[in-house]
Amino acid sequence: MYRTPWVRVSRGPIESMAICSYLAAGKAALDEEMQRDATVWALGEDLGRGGVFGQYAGLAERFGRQRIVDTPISEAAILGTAVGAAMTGTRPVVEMRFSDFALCAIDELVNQAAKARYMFGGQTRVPLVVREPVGMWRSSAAQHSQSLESWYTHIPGLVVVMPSTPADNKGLLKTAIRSDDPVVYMEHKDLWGLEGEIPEGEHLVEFGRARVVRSGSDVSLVSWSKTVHTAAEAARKLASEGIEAEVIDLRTLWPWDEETVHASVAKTGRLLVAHEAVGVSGFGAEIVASVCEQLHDALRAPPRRITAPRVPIAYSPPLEDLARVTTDRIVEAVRQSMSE
Amino acid sequence: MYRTPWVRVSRGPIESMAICSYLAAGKAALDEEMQRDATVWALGEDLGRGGVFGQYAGLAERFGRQRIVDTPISEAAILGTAVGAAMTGTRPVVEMRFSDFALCAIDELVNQAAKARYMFGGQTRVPLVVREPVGMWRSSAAQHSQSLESWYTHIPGLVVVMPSTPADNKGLLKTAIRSDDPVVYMEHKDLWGLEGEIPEGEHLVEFGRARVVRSGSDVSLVSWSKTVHTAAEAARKLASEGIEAEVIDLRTLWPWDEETVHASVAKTGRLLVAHEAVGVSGFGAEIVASVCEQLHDALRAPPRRITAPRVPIAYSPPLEDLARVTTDRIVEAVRQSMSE
Amino acid sequence: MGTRSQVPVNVDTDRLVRHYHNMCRVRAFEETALEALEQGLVPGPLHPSIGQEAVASGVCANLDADDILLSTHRGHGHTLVKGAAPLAMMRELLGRAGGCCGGKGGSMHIADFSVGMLGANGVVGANILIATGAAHAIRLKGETRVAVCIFGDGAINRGPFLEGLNWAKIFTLPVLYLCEDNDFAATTRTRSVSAGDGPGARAESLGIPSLAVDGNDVLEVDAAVRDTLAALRDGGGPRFIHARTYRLSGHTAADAAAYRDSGEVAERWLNDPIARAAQMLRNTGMAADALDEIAREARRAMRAVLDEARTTPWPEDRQAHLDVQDTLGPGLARAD
Amino acid sequence: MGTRSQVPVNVDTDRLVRHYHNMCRVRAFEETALEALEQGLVPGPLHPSIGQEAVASGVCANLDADDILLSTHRGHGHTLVKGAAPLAMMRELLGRAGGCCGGKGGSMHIADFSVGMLGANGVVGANILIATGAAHAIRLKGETRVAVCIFGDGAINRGPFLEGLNWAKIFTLPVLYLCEDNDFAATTRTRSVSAGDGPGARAESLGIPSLAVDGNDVLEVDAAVRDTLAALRDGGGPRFIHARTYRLSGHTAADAAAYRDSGEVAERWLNDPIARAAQMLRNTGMAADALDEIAREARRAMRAVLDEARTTPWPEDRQAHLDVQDTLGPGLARAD
Ligand SMILES: Cc1ncc(C[n+]2csc(CCOP(=O)(O)OP(=O)(O)O)c2C)c(N)n1
Ligand SMILES: Cc1ncc(C[n+]2csc(CCOP(=O)(O)OP(=O)(O)O)c2C)c(N)n1
Ligand SMILES: [Mg+2]
Ligand SMILES: [Mg+2]
Repeated sequence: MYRTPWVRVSRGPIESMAICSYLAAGKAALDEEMQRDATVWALGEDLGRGGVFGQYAGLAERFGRQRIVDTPISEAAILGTAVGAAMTGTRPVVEMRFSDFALCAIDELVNQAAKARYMFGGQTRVPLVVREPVGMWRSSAAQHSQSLESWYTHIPGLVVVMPSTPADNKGLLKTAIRSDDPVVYMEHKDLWGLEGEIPEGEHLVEFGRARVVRSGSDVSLVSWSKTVHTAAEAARKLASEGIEAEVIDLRTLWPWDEETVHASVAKTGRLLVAHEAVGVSGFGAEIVASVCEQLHDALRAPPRRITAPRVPIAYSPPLEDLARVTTDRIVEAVRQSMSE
Repeated sequence: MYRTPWVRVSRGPIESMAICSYLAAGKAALDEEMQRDATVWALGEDLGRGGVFGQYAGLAERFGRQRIVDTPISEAAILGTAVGAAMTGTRPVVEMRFSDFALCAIDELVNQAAKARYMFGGQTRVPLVVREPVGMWRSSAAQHSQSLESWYTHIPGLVVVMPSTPADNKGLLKTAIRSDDPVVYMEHKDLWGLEGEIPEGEHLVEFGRARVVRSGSDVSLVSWSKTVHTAAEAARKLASEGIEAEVIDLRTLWPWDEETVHASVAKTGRLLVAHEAVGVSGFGAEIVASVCEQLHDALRAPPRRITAPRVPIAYSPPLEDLARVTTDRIVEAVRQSMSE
Repeated sequence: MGTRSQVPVNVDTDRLVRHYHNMCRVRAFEETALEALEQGLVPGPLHPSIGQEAVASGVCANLDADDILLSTHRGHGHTLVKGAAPLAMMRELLGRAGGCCGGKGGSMHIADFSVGMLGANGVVGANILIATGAAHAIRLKGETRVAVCIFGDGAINRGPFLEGLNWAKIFTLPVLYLCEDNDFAATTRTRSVSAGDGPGARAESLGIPSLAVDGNDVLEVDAAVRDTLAALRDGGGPRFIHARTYRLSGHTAADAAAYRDSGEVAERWLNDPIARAAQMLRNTGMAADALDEIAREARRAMRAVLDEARTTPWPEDRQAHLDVQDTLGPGLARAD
Repeated sequence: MGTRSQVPVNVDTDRLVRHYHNMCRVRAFEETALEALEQGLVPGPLHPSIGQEAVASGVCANLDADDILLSTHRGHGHTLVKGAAPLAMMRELLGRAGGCCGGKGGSMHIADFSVGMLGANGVVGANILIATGAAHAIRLKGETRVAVCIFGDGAINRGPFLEGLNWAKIFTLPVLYLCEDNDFAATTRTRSVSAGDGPGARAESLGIPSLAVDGNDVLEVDAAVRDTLAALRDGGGPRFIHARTYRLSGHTAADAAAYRDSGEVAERWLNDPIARAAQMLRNTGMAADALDEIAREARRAMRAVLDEARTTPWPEDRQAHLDVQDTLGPGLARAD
């Protein structure tokens, strides 16, 4: 009854490229989708003054206070009202500020948004996007640095997106806004300033398609979000040693591109997964398990994960650094893998 | 300043055995610990009338309304006040009724309880137990059936316990109450009536020690909670076919007994993990990943997971059954593994 | 109450008959469902609203089909009066194909979006935010319909109560919050765990006008809701009604409610809203027989519904995997 | 305010001097920390409480060492007046060894359990439940101390506000809730997103007595808190104080606060609580020089603290893995 029609996602024609920051790319995506569809709106704390990182700067002036909505500090209500509004013919884009604060709205996301379509037998859809900036950034300590993406991959009904480049932040956010199912959209705070090329014109990126950042025949290096850049850097170093790493950016964790990863591992025989989150029960475990289950014989060395230890993030920079996935750690792990 | 001394856990002398239900075992554990330590108390909805499953029946009469506390429907406050009370020299046992409702208190558990000790540099401890009954039980549908144990294993600072027998429910709950760190204690609703032998006298079970339910040389079958019984049943069937499965009950998922599991897989060369939770990013992925990383050469067949598909739990029994891990599914998976 | 005769002077008999009819249907639906449960036909839990039917009828009979309603785990009555088909509801309780949620939700998730009933909820208080959000969407789209959220007295102690009501007030949303206060939250007397002067005082502290009504007097509920909805449609922002009633049955069908004495319950039965409505109608001159016939007819209808529901097949297996999400990803391609 | 001379007749000069001294120290601590930040010595965010020092002193100077205090992300002043050592605090802000949290928490998690300060918090409103729980433990153990929770005006719209206050009232807990209302929640004027008659009205709807005070008048805060704590210790259950003040700085040190005009801020500077206290003291005959010397001495002391803190080494690497939990499990045995 209150449904909006499902829009098939396709890649638009790439006309030309422009340089744009990761932050501006996200803003452009929202801007374009708000122009395209009057039912799209955004809500969160301080959005009227651009949001905490400036991701919304100027949008209130452009679209008005009805569609760029300043909210109280009420995370449960921000997400919970978005669920009701999504069931009632609108497409809310929810801003959670730091992914850590989304923990104040887990019932709303996991028990309500994720399950409504199924639980009500397909009578409704919940087309909402929850933007949850993740990751370590400027010594923000234990309650402002988490990356809990693996949690959401475990929840049926949720899509999980983690863009690593400006182009993907634009194309994936646009796809997320058009998705009829709830999307957990995790931008990395440390990437806001990253600049990169963006295809001009309608640019949509499909869910479930990994990006091969760099081809290589020796080892498959799977990553997402900010760690993709660390992995790419490691691959460059390794190349100078004669080791050719294939770097894969998953871009979306649910759905994830098993096909591309498996094809890569079938070719290289070696799998390393690198991610910023805690290793134990991180999404790296799922990838390793999937590859080992299905490509056991193709693996020439044990798979490896390069991740954070199971510790909260400390404030003090040297301690924080010890939880970080670095180029050196990846290089070292690949070297060890090659020697096995 | 407000610390209670850390009590080392040891196994008490086993004097004799008594038959007891899983539910009564949990109650006995709480009863004994409340007698032993005046700072132990329990709080949750309806506890004064025994709690929703009767796990607390009679305790209010025995210990008074100050120590068996009836609360409003305020999950965030139940957990959040327990954090403050745990920092202030008491040992709260928090009842969440259904683990699904703990999703209303995730900030309190994950951002506060789990991180306080670390974040405050060891100035405080948070000795609380959160009882979260899990699992499918009497067609309770999507919001009353979840098993989200893997989430908590991903969070530094949390202990995760999932007993499968009356004896363990007693011994592990007692250990949990004496733990100085927060424990997520997940009883399975479908086990309340299960009867079994319990050692009399002081019975404590150490965290991080798996129980080998059945020895076997052909395949390692790792499980926990209710699914242990399904796995044991499968092992009996397989034995009649000449396949000897070693069934391991992890009992605690964090810490988990890597040593026992690895030793078993080193012996059998085959790993299957069976659990009721969704497979994707379930704790089975962590076990598979850990074994593949460290015992790659010992594996004679690909590892396998027998889990729920990534779907919410449906109400209708035939649909619910399709998400269930059954003896037949385990038997079939083992057979396939043996043929590889 | 017995022979009380305080009939409102200008009672609208037709309206009262319709309420009586609604209430009889709700009662009959639930009694039939309880019988089905006893026969092993209902696999999951049931939360009966016996004794609370005046709230269901007094509120929901005032709603248009496109008005939005959010309900609770105790939502059969609300759903039925909002216009859901009893057969689809009974099939849902039995977990059968053709249930309003295809058998996937059961009683705790009963919903019929085609009549604006956006769901019962298994999480106490979660419906408050969903209703508030529906009202927010209504306002964004400039529509004239309204949203109504019915919740129990237990829900006023959960965070979403504060967050939702504050939200509705600051955004001037067209939403009516109706607290259906049946004295209990499961086995707990709610007032023993609720501070202050009750739900209405909390709403008023947030600037939301509040009314208290006798939730067992269907005409009082009806009148309060009618006036309040008119104010809502005029755009004045959210409203609150506190309806006092009493849960005559246990918390669930399995709850014998031994924590309260039978005398208390017997006394409360004297205040049964259906009996009260019948008495009022008799006082206006309506024949007792005609009233009984309405009740009997409701029971017959619901028995027929059960007879049909019980012969309906289970949902097809493939339903287990449908309507999760569009993008299934690799997990569902695997056998496990 | 300028030359206002409404000095309370029987002003306790010693007490006021102590408050003035406290406030100067808080101001000096934060100004020094801001300088350190500009020099690149503070790696994380700082939330200054400049202009709000009368709340810190008026509340915390009334607490005994074993009374419990919970604070917010803007908690330097509360922590300092509660008795934490400025050197340990400054080291914490700089992430150094010997910081009160060993450098692991930073400004947002500043805490000193040895003086009953159980933590600032990075999650708005989370401290309300922790303080309530501490009070619950106090009551369980039959102790006479009290708990105090300071939170901002933004926190009153989060669920824990309702759940915590309701809890404290029904269990008659010895806890003072103090809303430090500085007009803003980050860049948002809090009243624009807060319904009703404010924090006090909400508390009263839960049966909790509430007082409103001028949060820039340290003697008014002091008197209200003193009386309230006495009532608390008498066991009458929770109390509420709403202290109106103004955040003279940006939300964080990085926030230029361009969303409000400079005229507004300039006007509010006239109401600086430190200047007001100084004026009152001058009115009682205290020499301007003596007052200036107190302020200068506070600045010298804090500079010395910074000088020492900046030469303190970083925490040892092994600290990264310590104090997670006793039972480490297999994950920490691995290199990654
Ligand atoms: C968040 C949450 N906590 C606990 C429960 C368990 N529970 C189900 S119904 C109920 C009582 C609800 O009381 P009330 O809101 O008054 O509604 P009533 O059952 O009286 O209709 C409880 C505690 C739940 N469903 N959700
Ligand atoms: C749950 C939560 N949501 C959002 C934030 C981000 N945040 C930090 S401080 C702040 C403003 C808080 O305002 P108030 O409570 O008035 O305290 P003040 O900063 O004015 O001292 C916000 C929104 C947070 N820390 N926690
Ligand atoms: Mg009730
Ligand atoms: Mg403020």
